[in-house]
Amino acid sequence: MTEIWDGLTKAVQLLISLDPAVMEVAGRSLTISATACLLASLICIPLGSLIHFHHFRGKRVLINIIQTLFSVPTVLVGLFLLVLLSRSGPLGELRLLFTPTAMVIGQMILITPLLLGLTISALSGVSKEIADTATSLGASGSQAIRLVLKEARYAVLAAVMLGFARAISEVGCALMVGGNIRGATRVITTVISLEAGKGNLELAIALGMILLLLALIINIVLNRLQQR
Amino acid sequence: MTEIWDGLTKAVQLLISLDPAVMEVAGRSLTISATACLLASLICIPLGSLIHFHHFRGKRVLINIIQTLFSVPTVLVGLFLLVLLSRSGPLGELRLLFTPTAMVIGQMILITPLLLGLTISALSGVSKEIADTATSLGASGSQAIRLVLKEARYAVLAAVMLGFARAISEVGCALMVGGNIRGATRVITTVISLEAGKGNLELAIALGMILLLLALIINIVLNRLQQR
Amino acid sequence: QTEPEVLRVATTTSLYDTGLWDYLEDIFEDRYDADLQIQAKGTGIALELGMNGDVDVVTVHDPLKEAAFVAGGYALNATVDGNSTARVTWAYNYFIIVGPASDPAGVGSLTGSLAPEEAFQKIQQEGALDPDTVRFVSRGDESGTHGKEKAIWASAGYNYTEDIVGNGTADGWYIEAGTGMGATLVMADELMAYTLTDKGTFLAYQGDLDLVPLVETGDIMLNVYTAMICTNGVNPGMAQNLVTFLRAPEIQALIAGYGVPEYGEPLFYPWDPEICGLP
Amino acid sequence: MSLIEVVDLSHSYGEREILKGLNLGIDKGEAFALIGPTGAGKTTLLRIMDLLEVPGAGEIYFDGKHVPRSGKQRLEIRRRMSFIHQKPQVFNLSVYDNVACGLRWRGEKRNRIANKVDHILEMVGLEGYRNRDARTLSGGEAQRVALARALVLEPEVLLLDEPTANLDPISTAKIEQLISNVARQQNTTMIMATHDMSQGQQLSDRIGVLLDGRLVQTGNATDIFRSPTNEAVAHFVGMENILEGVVVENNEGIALVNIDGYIIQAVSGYPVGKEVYACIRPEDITLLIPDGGQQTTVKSSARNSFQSEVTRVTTLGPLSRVEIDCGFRLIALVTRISAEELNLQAGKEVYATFKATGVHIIEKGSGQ
Amino acid sequence: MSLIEVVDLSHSYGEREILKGLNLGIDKGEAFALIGPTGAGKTTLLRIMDLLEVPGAGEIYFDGKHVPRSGKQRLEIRRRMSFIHQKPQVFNLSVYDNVACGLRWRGEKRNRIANKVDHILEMVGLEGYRNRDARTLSGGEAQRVALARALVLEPEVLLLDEPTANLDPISTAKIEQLISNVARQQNTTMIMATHDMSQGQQLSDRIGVLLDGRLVQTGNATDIFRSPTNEAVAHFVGMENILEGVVVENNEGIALVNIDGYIIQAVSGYPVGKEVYACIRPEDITLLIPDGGQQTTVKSSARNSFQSEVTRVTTLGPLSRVEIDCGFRLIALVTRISAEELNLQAGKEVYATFKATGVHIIEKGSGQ
Ligand SMILES: Nc1ncnc2c1ncn2[C@@H]1O[C@H](COP(=O)(O)OP(=O)(O)OP(=O)(O)O)[C@@H](O)[C@H]1O
Ligand SMILES: Nc1ncnc2c1ncn2[C@@H]1O[C@H](COP(=O)(O)OP(=O)(O)OP(=O)(O)O)[C@@H](O)[C@H]1O
Ligand SMILES: [Mg+2]
Ligand SMILES: [Mg+2]
Repeated sequence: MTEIWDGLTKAVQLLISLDPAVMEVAGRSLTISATACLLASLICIPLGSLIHFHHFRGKRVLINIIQTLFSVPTVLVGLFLLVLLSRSGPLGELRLLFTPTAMVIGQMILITPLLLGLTISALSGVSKEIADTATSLGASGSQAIRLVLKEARYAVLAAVMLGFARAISEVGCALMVGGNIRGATRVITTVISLEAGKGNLELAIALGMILLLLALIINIVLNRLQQR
Repeated sequence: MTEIWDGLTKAVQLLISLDPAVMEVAGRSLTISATACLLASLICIPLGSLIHFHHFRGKRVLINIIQTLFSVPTVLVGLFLLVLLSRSGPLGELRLLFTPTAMVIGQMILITPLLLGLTISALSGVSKEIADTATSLGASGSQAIRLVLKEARYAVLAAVMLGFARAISEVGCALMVGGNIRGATRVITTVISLEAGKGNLELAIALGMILLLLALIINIVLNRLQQR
Repeated sequence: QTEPEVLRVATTTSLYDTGLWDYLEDIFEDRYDADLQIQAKGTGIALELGMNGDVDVVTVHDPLKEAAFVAGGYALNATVDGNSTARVTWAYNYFIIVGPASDPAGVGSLTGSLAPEEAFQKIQQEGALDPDTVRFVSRGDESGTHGKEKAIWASAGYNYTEDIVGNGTADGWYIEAGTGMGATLVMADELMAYTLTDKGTFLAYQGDLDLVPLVETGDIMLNVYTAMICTNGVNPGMAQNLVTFLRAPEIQALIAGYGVPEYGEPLFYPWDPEICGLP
Repeated sequence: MSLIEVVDLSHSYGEREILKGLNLGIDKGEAFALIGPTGAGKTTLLRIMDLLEVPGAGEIYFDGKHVPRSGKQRLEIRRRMSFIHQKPQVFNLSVYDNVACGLRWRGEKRNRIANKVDHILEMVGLEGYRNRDARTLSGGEAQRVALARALVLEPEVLLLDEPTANLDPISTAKIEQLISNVARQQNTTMIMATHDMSQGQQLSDRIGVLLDGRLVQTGNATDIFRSPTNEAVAHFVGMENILEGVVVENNEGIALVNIDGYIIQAVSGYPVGKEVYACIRPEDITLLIPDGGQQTTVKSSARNSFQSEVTRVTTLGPLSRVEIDCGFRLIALVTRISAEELNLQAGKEVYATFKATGVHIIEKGSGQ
Repeated sequence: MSLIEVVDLSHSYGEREILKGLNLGIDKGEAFALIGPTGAGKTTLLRIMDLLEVPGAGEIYFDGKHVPRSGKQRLEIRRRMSFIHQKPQVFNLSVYDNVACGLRWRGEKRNRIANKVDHILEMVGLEGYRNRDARTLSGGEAQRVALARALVLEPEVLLLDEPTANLDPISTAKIEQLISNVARQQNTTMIMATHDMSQGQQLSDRIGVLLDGRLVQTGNATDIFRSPTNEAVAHFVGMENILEGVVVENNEGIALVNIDGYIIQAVSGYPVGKEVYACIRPEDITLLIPDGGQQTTVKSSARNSFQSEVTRVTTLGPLSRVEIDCGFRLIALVTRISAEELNLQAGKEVYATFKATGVHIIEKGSGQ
């Protein structure tokens, strides 16, 4: 138990002293995950809406696949990207491996099924009559979708928060395609697992707390945005 | 790229040959995660509903905390439990460390915020008038809640699927409190990271595919259940 | 029929990843009617588990950390070959320096007992000059291998923290990865960089990598695996059995032959008092 | 003792005061209609009576017992009522399950539920709809499901909020019949909010007029429609003729009221000099064609008779609405057939006659 | 050329055929009312006309052009219409934003939007509600928001589905006035589904009766209400007296119909022997008190006169519904005041008289 209290104390210390290594890593975590979440949201919320509002053969199957991909292990995404971005791989030319960009891409891939699936489920909570009313009032397809998204804003926001959460808390992919390189691709979760492996449990716990603090800040910001 | 195709081929081989080691690990993954998801759902769906339907001071703050905990890294939960269940820890007497039970507990803790948060967001999609109508027809608090859950069944199901997905795909906590002990606490994700660490990329990818197959089966089962 | 006794072991990842433990586990379980539960961990956490008594035996390869563990009173004395000791050495091999076949720092030609130190000096010098061509990837994870790397830097005359981590990172030739051996090898391969690796992991990865072994000699490259019985463990009796087992001649023979069919050379050498020290 | 009694009830949403100090008692077996313009607070009052909402202030007594502001007892009391909401919400279930819900929640046995549900579905004319997804029903069908769902519970108190707003006249008549049969058979107490004045009149024993959160008048249909207590009520209940005037004479209860120089006779006790409104229902005005001065004396009971000119005629189903000018403006309702027979059209000369008892006098400035 | 024309329109939901081969053309500027019992398919037809739904079969022409089954053009056409749905759905936004939506979607300028929205809110009587959360409005308020939201677009075609179902009579009158003013000023084409027969009659130039998915009759109010083409329409439009009989004589268009041994005279060309229904609107029956046999001759234009006995009197607002027995059963509607004057009550002897032109004859078995 002492480790947990020590971890808390340590977290406070690190925060108060603005430990530069910690700040750097936290900043990188935030930047990478927020970028991944933002980009993925920009793609997935419209795409999920399109899927929800269109009827096509295989829609059920598609949704089932999306929901299945909720389970994709982060390491698998990491492996996949590693193979793809490796020097000998098809996208090796881009020299993206072990860069923050690769991590952003990895996290985007990782949270895409989540954002798609939850967008669809959020929209399914809005009665069809709302979309019909909008259409009757002359909304184009995308305008009607935007309105319905607004109606479902609470659930969509929860989806985005979850996407961000999944991105910032994952470690398998970040480790695999980022490599936890000090000063370059080290993020909070990779440090946590490094420190846990080293047996520095308090430090690992302290970093976990700092990560939660970051998440809290993002949530508060998103909530504020939604209320406007 | 060859690794990916090799991985797929390997997955098919392993499945066809019913490789006993793979089957054992897959079965354990399924059992542990399904148990964790089931237990957590039994707790979180009612609890989430209670939170949604009751007005109390600090409700917003509570929901914000729940959403923040979406971001809890799996390793942090693992560390926390490790400290708690360690022989020298407060619950050491239970001798749960490095057992499947510990893994179930870990995954339950891990997916609790998710299930709570998504239950609340699913319910928020059902109009207040539905609950009012049920109450008017003589539903008790819990009966009205059950009806509203039924109305939101699609989104609640998505939440449960996501909970299961998060449980079966996580590795940090499983590794930390299970230890990836062959024949005892080895699950698919821990093997994947083991094999990836050993450089057996195809095998890791193959196992990832098998995990997705499991997830697909569970999703189909859940969808069937929901449609009844 | 009684339940087999459980014996828990935490071992360093590189040792486990070779498959040696899986191989030995079945034999041990049969022989002692035990349930051997082995987990691969980072050196640090493995020792931490040992301290807490969550495992009965730890096997690692980091002399400094082992000494601290023993000094802390966390290791019980074990009896091997009639001697009593806290650190039971039971196998060894050598670290190797690997790098791209082009060998831009020219370390492949080095031989002799100081070859590793000289190689590191060359890498440092060339890297500082041309960090785009000459790079070194470090485990950076406080593992046994990382410990060895630090020892080599020190022996080569550097202040690790300042000259290597500090300046090397700033210059860009020293890449501190903070990850497992396998991932470090992959990274070195991708970045066409040098790295220090244990032989077992390198052999396992060799097929997928363009890296070649460049420096295989040098006294400092010795890598000795140790087993320690944990004071706070629950099953010291069975732990003693494991230690006895590891040093048993027929098992030592198995260790010596392990990996030969697959890689054409052994991954580990059996315990040798001359090299590993007594007992 | 009333079955339901609300005392000094007030309720606000945010800053807005919606109900303002209501007092109302409803007897067992009584049918009470709540009428009032949109936004008056009818729905809010019904919600509070159904114990869905806790009022901002005031108390409720049910069956003589005080209703607590929270706790289990509210559920028990609520289970003795059922409330058909204004916007009928069907659950995303089959029609059968929608109707069975309430019984299931009360723990009724399976086959009793099946019997009751089938019976009520037949009564509301939805027997073929048992397994339909309730979400795909038309407006009127959904409204009938909502009705069935409430009636199947055989409640002691039935609260109805615009129960037939989405129904055609024939379905409306059927449903009204059904409601009043059920109510009579089971001695159900009924409280309904309605916009349909004739529905209020037909289905209820007593009517309450809710204006802007205040219960300004309660009474039977005659009281409400013929003797509104103030101008606002008069206006709301369709007194289209509301004339400002002053009492100039009063002979033993027959007041002469001066309207812009014309004198109207009315039954009223107000003294001379009182400023009043004289209210006349349009259907109480009879129109006659001047027939050599003779016709006007035929109807001796009509004290008031004015020579006038028709300015406009509009047909409203079986009725014609005739606007006339007899110095002041009056509106009369006659059957379409008599309008045709009298050949009423703009410019036509007619006599407008109405009885002194057909004029209702309201004191000016009352009810503010 | 009609502005909107539907040709051979059919539509099914699953197995159920909802609309069955409809043909209908609506002219520019016309006001068309769709009446029909609940579940007839009114809403479905309006949805198809608004291009919300693609019909199972049949074609739609808008302004002379064929409407494709998919594609961008549908949006363009839809933007020339607006549709007020039966269950008004307000968006989870402020009242202002609700009303502004459609204009924003059309890319109108900010301050033009503000002007228009403020203006229309005033017109529907919601000027104080600008910033209210639309979800908390009362039923009638929400309905007015829905109306404002549609009217503010100044559409060429206004589709209305029960636009005043949730409104009290005074608001209803106001809204009807508003709708017809707007329609007149902007020459709007109007198609409305309504349960309120008098609304249909008042607001529309032409009425269509939809029964069970078929458009059984279209025509002006007089056609529909006085000359229904078959028994079902007659029943639906409130012909409460539908008497089975046989034509026994026909003198130059005046048919004598034998009803259970009683003879009714009616204007009809049907030949002797034809089995028919004689339909009489209750308000077309006049009741007279027998006054020594003299009165019956007073109204010479009424060919039919039957001595009868009152069996029941019910008051419906300004009217009294009188059931009488004159050998066969008849229902008459008279004003409440004349019922009072004639002292109508059960057992009273009266003469029921109606003109030959007041009897509408329908061939038996028609319209099946
Ligand atoms: N939750 C709420 N928040 C704010 N105002 C509300 C809320 N609910 C109702 N109101 C307001 O209270 C007033 C009364 O509403 P209520 O629904 O009781 O009216 P009503 O008499 O039933 O009207 P209608 O005939 O239109 O249904 C309305 O002006 C409405 O806007
Ligand atoms: N999505 C649907 N699936 C199945 N049946 C439907 C669906 N929508 C409507 N119906 C059925 O089609 C019929 C016609 O519905 P519609 O809503 O057009 O009736 P309506 O004439 O508008 O009735 P009301 O006056 O009650 O509003 C109804 O019996 C209804 O149950
Ligand atoms: Mg209301
Ligand atoms: Mg409809």
